[in-house]
Amino acid sequence: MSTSRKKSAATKKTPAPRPAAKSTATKPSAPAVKASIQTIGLEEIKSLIALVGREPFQEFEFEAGDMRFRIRKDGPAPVFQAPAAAPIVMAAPAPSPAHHIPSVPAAPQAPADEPGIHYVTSPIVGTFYRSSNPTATPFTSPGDFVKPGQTLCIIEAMKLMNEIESDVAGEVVKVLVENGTPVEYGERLFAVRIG
Amino acid sequence: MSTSRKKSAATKKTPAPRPAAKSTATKPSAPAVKASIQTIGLEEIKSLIALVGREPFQEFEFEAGDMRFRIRKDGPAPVFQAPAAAPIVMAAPAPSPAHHIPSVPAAPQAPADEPGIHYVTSPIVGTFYRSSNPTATPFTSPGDFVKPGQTLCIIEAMKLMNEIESDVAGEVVKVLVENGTPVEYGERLFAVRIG
Amino acid sequence: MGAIKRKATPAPAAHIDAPPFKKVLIANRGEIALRVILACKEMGIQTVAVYSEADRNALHVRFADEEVCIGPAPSSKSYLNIPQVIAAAEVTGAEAIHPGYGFLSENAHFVEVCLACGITFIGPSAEIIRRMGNKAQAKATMLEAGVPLMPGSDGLVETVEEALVVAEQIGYPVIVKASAGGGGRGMRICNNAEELPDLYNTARTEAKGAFGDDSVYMEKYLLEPRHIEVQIMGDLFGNVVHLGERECSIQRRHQKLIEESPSAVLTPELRQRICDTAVRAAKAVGYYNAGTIEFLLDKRGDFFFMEMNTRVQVEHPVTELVTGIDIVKEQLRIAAGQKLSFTQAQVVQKGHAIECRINAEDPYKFTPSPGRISALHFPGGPGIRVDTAMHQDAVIPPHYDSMVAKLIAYGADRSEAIARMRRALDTLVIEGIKTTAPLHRRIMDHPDFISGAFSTKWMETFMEEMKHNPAGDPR
Amino acid sequence: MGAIKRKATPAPAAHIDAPPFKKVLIANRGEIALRVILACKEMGIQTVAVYSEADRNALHVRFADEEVCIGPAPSSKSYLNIPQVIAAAEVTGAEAIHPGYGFLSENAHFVEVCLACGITFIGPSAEIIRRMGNKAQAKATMLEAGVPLMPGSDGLVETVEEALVVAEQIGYPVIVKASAGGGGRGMRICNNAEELPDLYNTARTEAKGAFGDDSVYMEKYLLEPRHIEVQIMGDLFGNVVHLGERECSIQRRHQKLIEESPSAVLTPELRQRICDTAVRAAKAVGYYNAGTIEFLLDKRGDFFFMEMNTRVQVEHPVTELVTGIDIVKEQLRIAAGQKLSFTQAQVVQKGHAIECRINAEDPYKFTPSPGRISALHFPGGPGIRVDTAMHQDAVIPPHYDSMVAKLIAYGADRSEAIARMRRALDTLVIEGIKTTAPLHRRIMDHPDFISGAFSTKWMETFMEEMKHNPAGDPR
Repeated sequence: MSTSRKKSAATKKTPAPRPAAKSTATKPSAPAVKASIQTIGLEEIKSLIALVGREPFQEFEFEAGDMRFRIRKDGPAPVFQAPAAAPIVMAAPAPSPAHHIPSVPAAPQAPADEPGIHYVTSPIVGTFYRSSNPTATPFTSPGDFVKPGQTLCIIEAMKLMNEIESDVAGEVVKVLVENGTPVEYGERLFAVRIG
Repeated sequence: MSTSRKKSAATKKTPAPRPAAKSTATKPSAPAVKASIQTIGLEEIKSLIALVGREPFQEFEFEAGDMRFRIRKDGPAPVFQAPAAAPIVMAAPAPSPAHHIPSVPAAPQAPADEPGIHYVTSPIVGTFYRSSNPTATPFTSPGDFVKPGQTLCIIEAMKLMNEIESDVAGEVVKVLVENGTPVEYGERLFAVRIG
Repeated sequence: MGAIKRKATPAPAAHIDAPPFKKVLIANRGEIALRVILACKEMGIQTVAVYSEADRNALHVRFADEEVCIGPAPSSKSYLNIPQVIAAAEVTGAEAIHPGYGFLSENAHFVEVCLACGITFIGPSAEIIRRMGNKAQAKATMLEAGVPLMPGSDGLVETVEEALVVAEQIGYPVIVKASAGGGGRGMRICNNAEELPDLYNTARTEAKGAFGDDSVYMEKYLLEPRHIEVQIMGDLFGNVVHLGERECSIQRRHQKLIEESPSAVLTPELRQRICDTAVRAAKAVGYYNAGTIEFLLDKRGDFFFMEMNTRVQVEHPVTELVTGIDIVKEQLRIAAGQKLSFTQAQVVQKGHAIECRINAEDPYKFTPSPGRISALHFPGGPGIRVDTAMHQDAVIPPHYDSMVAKLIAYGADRSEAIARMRRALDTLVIEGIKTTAPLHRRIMDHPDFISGAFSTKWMETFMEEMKHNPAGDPR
Repeated sequence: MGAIKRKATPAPAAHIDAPPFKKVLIANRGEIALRVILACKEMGIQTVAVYSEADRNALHVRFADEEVCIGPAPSSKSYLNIPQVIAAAEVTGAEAIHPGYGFLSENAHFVEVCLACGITFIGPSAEIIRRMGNKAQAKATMLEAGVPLMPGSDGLVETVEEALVVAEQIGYPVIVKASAGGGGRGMRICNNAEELPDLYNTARTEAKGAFGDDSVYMEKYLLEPRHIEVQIMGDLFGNVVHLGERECSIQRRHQKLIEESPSAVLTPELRQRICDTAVRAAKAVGYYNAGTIEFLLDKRGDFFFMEMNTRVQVEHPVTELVTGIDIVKEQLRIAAGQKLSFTQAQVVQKGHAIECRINAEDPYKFTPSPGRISALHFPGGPGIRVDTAMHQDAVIPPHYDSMVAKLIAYGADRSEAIARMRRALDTLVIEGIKTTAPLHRRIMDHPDFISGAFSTKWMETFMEEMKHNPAGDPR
């Protein structure tokens, strides 16, 4: 699963910034239930635990206000062959000019790109989060300078948190997706002025 | 019936050659059966006569080698309101450049026209004959000079012989249709070098 | 301009029944010309297309075996030009002419010319066409055959007194009509005897002013009638069968927009009664060929003869879908002197079919929208039939009618047919011109259409609704 | 690149039954993705299309309510990429996934992932897919259910002596096959006991050379078998019915080219027997969803189980046309836990349907012909169904299979269906790429096809004929 996502390393031919895939043991929290549940009692937690027990989840994290809990099951491994214990960290795909990958048609609706601006696009489908949990500060914001390999955001898919790293060095000039909204493959996430 | 065919007079606006419709009492013969029947006996003729008698023909002519015969019936007149006794003489449509009749799209397959060449086109659907009967000389041949109103050919339709007149003065440079073959509306019949 | 072309056609295969004709000329254009060509191709019949200069690139020309240009764009000089059509049949050796609908299809004179030239006209005799084309004669024939006519005055109504007597006989509401009239002028609807004298006089005055003739007649007035027609087929041996009814009440200014079969409101008994009446009407004139008897049906289940169409109808596909009978192929067989290939007992209505006429018109103002089709996609998949002669980059000439396609949806029941029509309209793409597709899409969602509660007057109220809710376009 | 779009969709109308799902994701592309979208639209279900970057302008994307790009052009990175498909369902809130055919449709692992993520897979359980996907296990199950299997050796055949005994038991001709084999190597057909020893040894030697493994097994060899398959449908309540058979013998290298229903050679008794056997086979595995049991039929009317496909089949439209049942809509209902909407007694085969698969290939060499479609016209009119996702100016990407359209002709009988298929092929216009349409047109005229005298070997001899008569292209 992770290899198929490391698009930039495999397809790039020019000596462009080449982010390395890295592994990390730190697990970003699952997106919190950000509803109005501000307080929760023991009975509620028990019922949540029972619910999670019945569901075929490997892991469950919950956070509300100050509270945070996490359930992890040691049942049969999940049927899909993904490293379930650790979040997957992946690089954003490198810019792929049309002459490099001719099989991918240029997106006809893409506006004319500003010179010097690189777009970090989503390598997967999922829900976009700017920070590791709702109370944390965003990984990056406009005006920040980022370097290759630096985590820019998290995309949640199939209950897994995937850290998306920058594939270039430069200044973040715009965050193109709202926090908590779905993104599709190839969707532009950040505009970065290279340099 | 004849009025609907006098296209040139009705639609032309410029003072171009305007042929007048004329009537003639001479009736050109029907097209001969030009097959390989070189000799034919009395029995064959009888059977042909019987056949023709059963068919709703007004007139029938036959020619093979030296032999030639013609049958004409005085049965009930045909139901359509055309002058059955006399052939209709009509003018070929005048050249109609696109700005005169914008509703008619230019024929896409027409080759680029040679300057100075005018094409006499068929105003009706029918069978094209170059002469008034199979033994007669053609009305016109390449090299002939023709003037407006001069008969160029006959087109047979609905058992009626329609004389087609030239709408320009000039030299016939080419006959574009084989004798005895069908022509459609607007089909080019003669190329005439104007002058 | 090109000469008359003869295209290579595959040799007819061994298993096909002997075709009823060797070669047929189609004296029409557009989707119906193509429809007839398809039927001929299925039967191994060679086809001759005729076309005007405006239709040089039309599909009926492309798909016919031979093609003859018969004149310039105006119909009067091409598709209605009898000598040219006949000459085209002569030079190509076509034995028969299929007239389609419109143009020469109900022209008795044309039928006589065909006969005189030894060409089979695919339709009824000139006499039948004349008889059914003349309103008075048709009514007299129907009366004799016991077909119910709209109750009315026996000719003109000369005085108020007479009007009151007639109204009493036929029952209110009644309509007073100028005999020279048209377009609603000199026309008055009266609901009772009290208002009749005034309205009668107003109608006469208005008729005088509008037409210079104040003679009027009277008829029963149906408040919300439905247009129900019956498809019949007869052969030269006196067999006449019906193929069930079509509901055509969704119409605007007598132009049908949507047709379906069966009707949502006929009980089996009423259906039987209307269809039997139609067969009786057709038998009364010795009818052969495909034909349609049109009735107006009132709310009480009474129905009245309107007219007979002596040709294939635009909306014939809905009947083909529910009966499985190919009406055009049957026309060809009948014209060749064959017996009807099925009996009344073999005609079974199964499922439900709806047709939407997609016209090149503004969907709300109905102004024509000729032009070039820049992008085109017709819906496919289960239960969808498309009858069209359109193609991408086709130019719709302004000379002819505005119908660009018939979209026909078939389903196991009316609900499935409506659902399929909706998704067919949702997946129909016609760019470059305006079409009535968005209008149809809205009608398919309207509670009245869904429940079947509509009459020939329904489109008027629907268009009023649209004026107040123009934004609801679902596309 | 665009964000995930949500398009406006008309509110579901009052009369529609409650849709089985609110929102379904279609994990496929091309005509089958569009086919499922059409079914969903008819049922009032919202649709989510997933697509690769190569399919950005595809019709299944255009006509879905929502669309999610899931990866680059190669299938392995998009349509076969399970996490991406699941994530697309999650972010759009789709309750169920329809897999179409191919791609993930028979992937038991994918079914398990769906289950784990709380998404309904529109198809049978992972266990059923595994069981029918494993050849040995499927055969054992069928044997137990009394479904006839191809007679053969019980495992490997170790010696000539054993080979002779087995051959005597199952009857000549027999085929000796390398158990590691494929592509015809290590394979020998033996007609009698005299030639068996030599051929047995040759097969082993060849197998050794080709695969490094000389183990062989034996099966009965059918000279000119027909491929007959039975469409079955089952629900979660244990109801299983058949929808009649399909004849799919016109195939090349196990790729079906033409399918029809009913088969021209089945007697009513044989049809009953094959269909009953298929129902028994499906019941034996507790099957639910649409499924197909494929048999080989020999000249004596004996038939043998080949395999079961646990998904909707490419050729499902021919069955839909003759039964009037919408297989895809029924799949959706079944997956939502509804009972089958019809009983066995309500399934009636009426008329005849033929499907031609139009591929973007050289019609004689079968080399792929991807590219841009510069002009396109699909046939319409009575009895023609077109299932396609093509449109004019569409570019056929080289990454996926080459089928551009399914042309399906329906008629009252086989002869009418053939005639309609001919004229449909004659009025099909696809320019810019090569297609197999001319090949189909020739087959429709071939006496063997017309008489129904063909087997799965027929295409080989037909292609030989073509080599000697390449000019006979009827187009």
